[in-house]
Amino acid sequence: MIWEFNFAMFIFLVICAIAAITVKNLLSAVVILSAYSLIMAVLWAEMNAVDVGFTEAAVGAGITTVLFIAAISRTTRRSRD
Amino acid sequence: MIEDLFPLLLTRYNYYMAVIIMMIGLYAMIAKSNLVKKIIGLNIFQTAIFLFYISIADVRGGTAPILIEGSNALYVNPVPHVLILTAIVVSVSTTAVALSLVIRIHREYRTVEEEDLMRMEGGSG
Amino acid sequence: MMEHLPVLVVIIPLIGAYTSLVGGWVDRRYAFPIAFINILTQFTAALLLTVRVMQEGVVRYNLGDWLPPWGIEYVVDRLNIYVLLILLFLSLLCCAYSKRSIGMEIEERKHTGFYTIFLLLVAGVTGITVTGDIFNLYVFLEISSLAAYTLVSSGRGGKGLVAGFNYLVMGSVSACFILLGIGHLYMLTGTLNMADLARVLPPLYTSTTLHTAFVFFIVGLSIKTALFPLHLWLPDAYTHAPSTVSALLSTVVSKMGVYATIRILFSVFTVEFVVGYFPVMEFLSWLAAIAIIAGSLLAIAQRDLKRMLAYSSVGQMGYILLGVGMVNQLAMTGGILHMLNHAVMKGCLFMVAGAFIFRTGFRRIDDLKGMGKRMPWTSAALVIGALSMIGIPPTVGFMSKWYLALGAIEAGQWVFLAVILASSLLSAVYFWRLLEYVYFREGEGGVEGGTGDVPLPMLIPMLVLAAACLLFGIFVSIPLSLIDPVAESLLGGV
Amino acid sequence: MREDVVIRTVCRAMIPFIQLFALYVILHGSSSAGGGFQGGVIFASAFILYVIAFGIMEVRRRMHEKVVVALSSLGLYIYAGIGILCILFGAGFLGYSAIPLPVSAAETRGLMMEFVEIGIGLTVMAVMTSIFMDISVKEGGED
Repeated sequence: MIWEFNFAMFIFLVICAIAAITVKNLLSAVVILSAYSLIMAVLWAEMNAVDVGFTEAAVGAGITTVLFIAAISRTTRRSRD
Repeated sequence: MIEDLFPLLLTRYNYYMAVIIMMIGLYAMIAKSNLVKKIIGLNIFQTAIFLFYISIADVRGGTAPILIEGSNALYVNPVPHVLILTAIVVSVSTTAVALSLVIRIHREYRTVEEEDLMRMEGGSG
Repeated sequence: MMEHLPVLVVIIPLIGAYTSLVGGWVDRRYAFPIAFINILTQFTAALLLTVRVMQEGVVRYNLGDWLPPWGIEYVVDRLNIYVLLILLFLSLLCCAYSKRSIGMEIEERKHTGFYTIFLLLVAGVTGITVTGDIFNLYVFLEISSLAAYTLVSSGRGGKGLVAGFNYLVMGSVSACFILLGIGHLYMLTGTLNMADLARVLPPLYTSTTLHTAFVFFIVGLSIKTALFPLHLWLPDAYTHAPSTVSALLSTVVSKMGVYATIRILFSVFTVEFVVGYFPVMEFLSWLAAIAIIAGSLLAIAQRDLKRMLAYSSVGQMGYILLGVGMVNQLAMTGGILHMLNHAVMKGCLFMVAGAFIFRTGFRRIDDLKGMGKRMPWTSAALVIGALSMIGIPPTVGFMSKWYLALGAIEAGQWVFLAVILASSLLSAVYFWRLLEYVYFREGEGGVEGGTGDVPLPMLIPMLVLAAACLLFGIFVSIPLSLIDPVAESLLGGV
Repeated sequence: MREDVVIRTVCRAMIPFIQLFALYVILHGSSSAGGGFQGGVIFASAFILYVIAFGIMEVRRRMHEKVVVALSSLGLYIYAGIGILCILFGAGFLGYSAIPLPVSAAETRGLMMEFVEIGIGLTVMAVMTSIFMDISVKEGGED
């Protein structure tokens, strides 16, 4: 495990997490959440949890994002906060 | 002193990161008024917990827990991975249920903001 | 098949859930009988299991070929079987009650899904009671909670949806806390088996990690059981859910939270830890005492019948936790006995409330004038349930309060004794008001809606529960014979 | 977007490979990373891609809702059936090695585990697809 790499990933994670909850456009928030999940998946794969990283990439970055987008397309894209 | 502290911080920093991300998620769940934002916060919170579990399992210099013939490598602990696979299933089901609720709330009230919902329901208690 | 009963009680509703889904797709009318027969089968299996537990003491079962510390183990002792019987009995009655009751409250095309999710909830709560593995407990807790969120929001109208969403957010936060607690325990010990944990933990009792884990568990479980300051999701969820679901939530879902609390406090962290090393019991009993008083006071302030019952549930949860929190045998017996009592009487009362709504559409207490004449049997059930809630002697409510009071005296906690007596008075206030409206106020002029009692499928479960209030009160030795050794074994260390 | 030739063509080329990969993941669950759940999710994502490219009506026509229900139940029945089969042969629930097949105990275990994975994969695929359809479909029309 290369700690510099991990650290950079963590910084990205925190930035993505904060961005996902502050962006006013919900679609952007969801796309950022998807990026967050993907970084998380890479991080886990790098931490020797290949199967979990794999699942997170399929579920967190894949299915969850699709479900979110489907839900947003049927409700509203704007958020007040 | 500082030299002692530094490796300690380095070995532990993913726990601190997990806690920071957890707090971000929890904040979003409590403080945000938009229901979709709440669900996003829930997702962040849950993945942060999974990160915590993976950090428990990780062994310095270990390899992924996949059996390779004839090698006696140092494996990382596979049990937390299995637990997290289960927890991911739970997490995605929760998200799906929550999103379908949001869609039905929007159909009923034409809004997904908690403040508006509170105001609309305020009269009847 | 006898030795496989612990796993069969979980598998039966799981198969049943999908069978009723398929049956419901063939013809919508098949979903209910499949669900009912399924729970009946499961109840029979639980009774057979009871016989075995009474003979052998503890029944253990390993899933797959794995031995306990690694594989998942199912453990059934007297506490499990007691809770399991309560839960299945109430699920059976709620299922019977639902046949007519959901007709008005849930759209017809959703009935199949309703029974599927109902059975998944039953599978979840059964799993919680039989499992001996702490992570497995979390998974089943989440299965049943997810089913509960869906059921709460399954009715018509938007309020149930918002209540369901708030319940989901709170429930998920609590589940996350429990998951964190499990993670800390695993980090410390490397095992997830409850018996194994109880064996490994004692040398670690002073560890900070263990204390952190414990705090996470307490917070998470308090949200699940709706202990007083964390009860905010409960009133809306109980009020706006369909009647069957309200009855199910107040009896089955709340009991599973209490069971998980007792199991984790006393079987994973032992009495020695919760009393000696991390004195949380004192704190818990004070919170429970506040919950009792606050729940009763808030119930008095309500005008909506279901909401009043919901707040009274907050108080009743307080009774159970007070009994558990005083950590002596009498109080513990009282608290565990109160799990049965609360299930029986609250189930009865919520079914009565559902019957009023079914027949007249009235939810407010003021509107229930003259119901005693219009719906005599339903009102009779209401009277028995209300008397039991107040704690009038021949009913079951009296017995648990009696044990709780004795326990408070033994612990020398006079404040708690006063709390128990005061809350009896307070519940007398709000139930008296209800009975006054139902029996002693004349309904005004033209009565809308039908007269006469509700249909038999709704009436029978209600009367069975009302009869159970009386029967368990008179023959209180039956449940006591099952739970007396429980209190003793849970408090084994003291 | 539904008229877009590029998306349709690319999806038509991608979907078989995604499905093949999903099958690979399901069947290799017992010996490497992956398993029924992940494979099921990937399989479901193939369907979701199909919905995005061709619209929900096309998918409805190909895969009726009853089929989804039947598939999810079938997966569960495979899982529970194997569990109960083990009980009938005298072992515990999911005690695979008790099933008398003309191969060694370890191979039996691997084989049965793969059957269970297939069951899980089917259920997950069906449930995910139906959740996606429920969330994305407006009543009476397509989205």
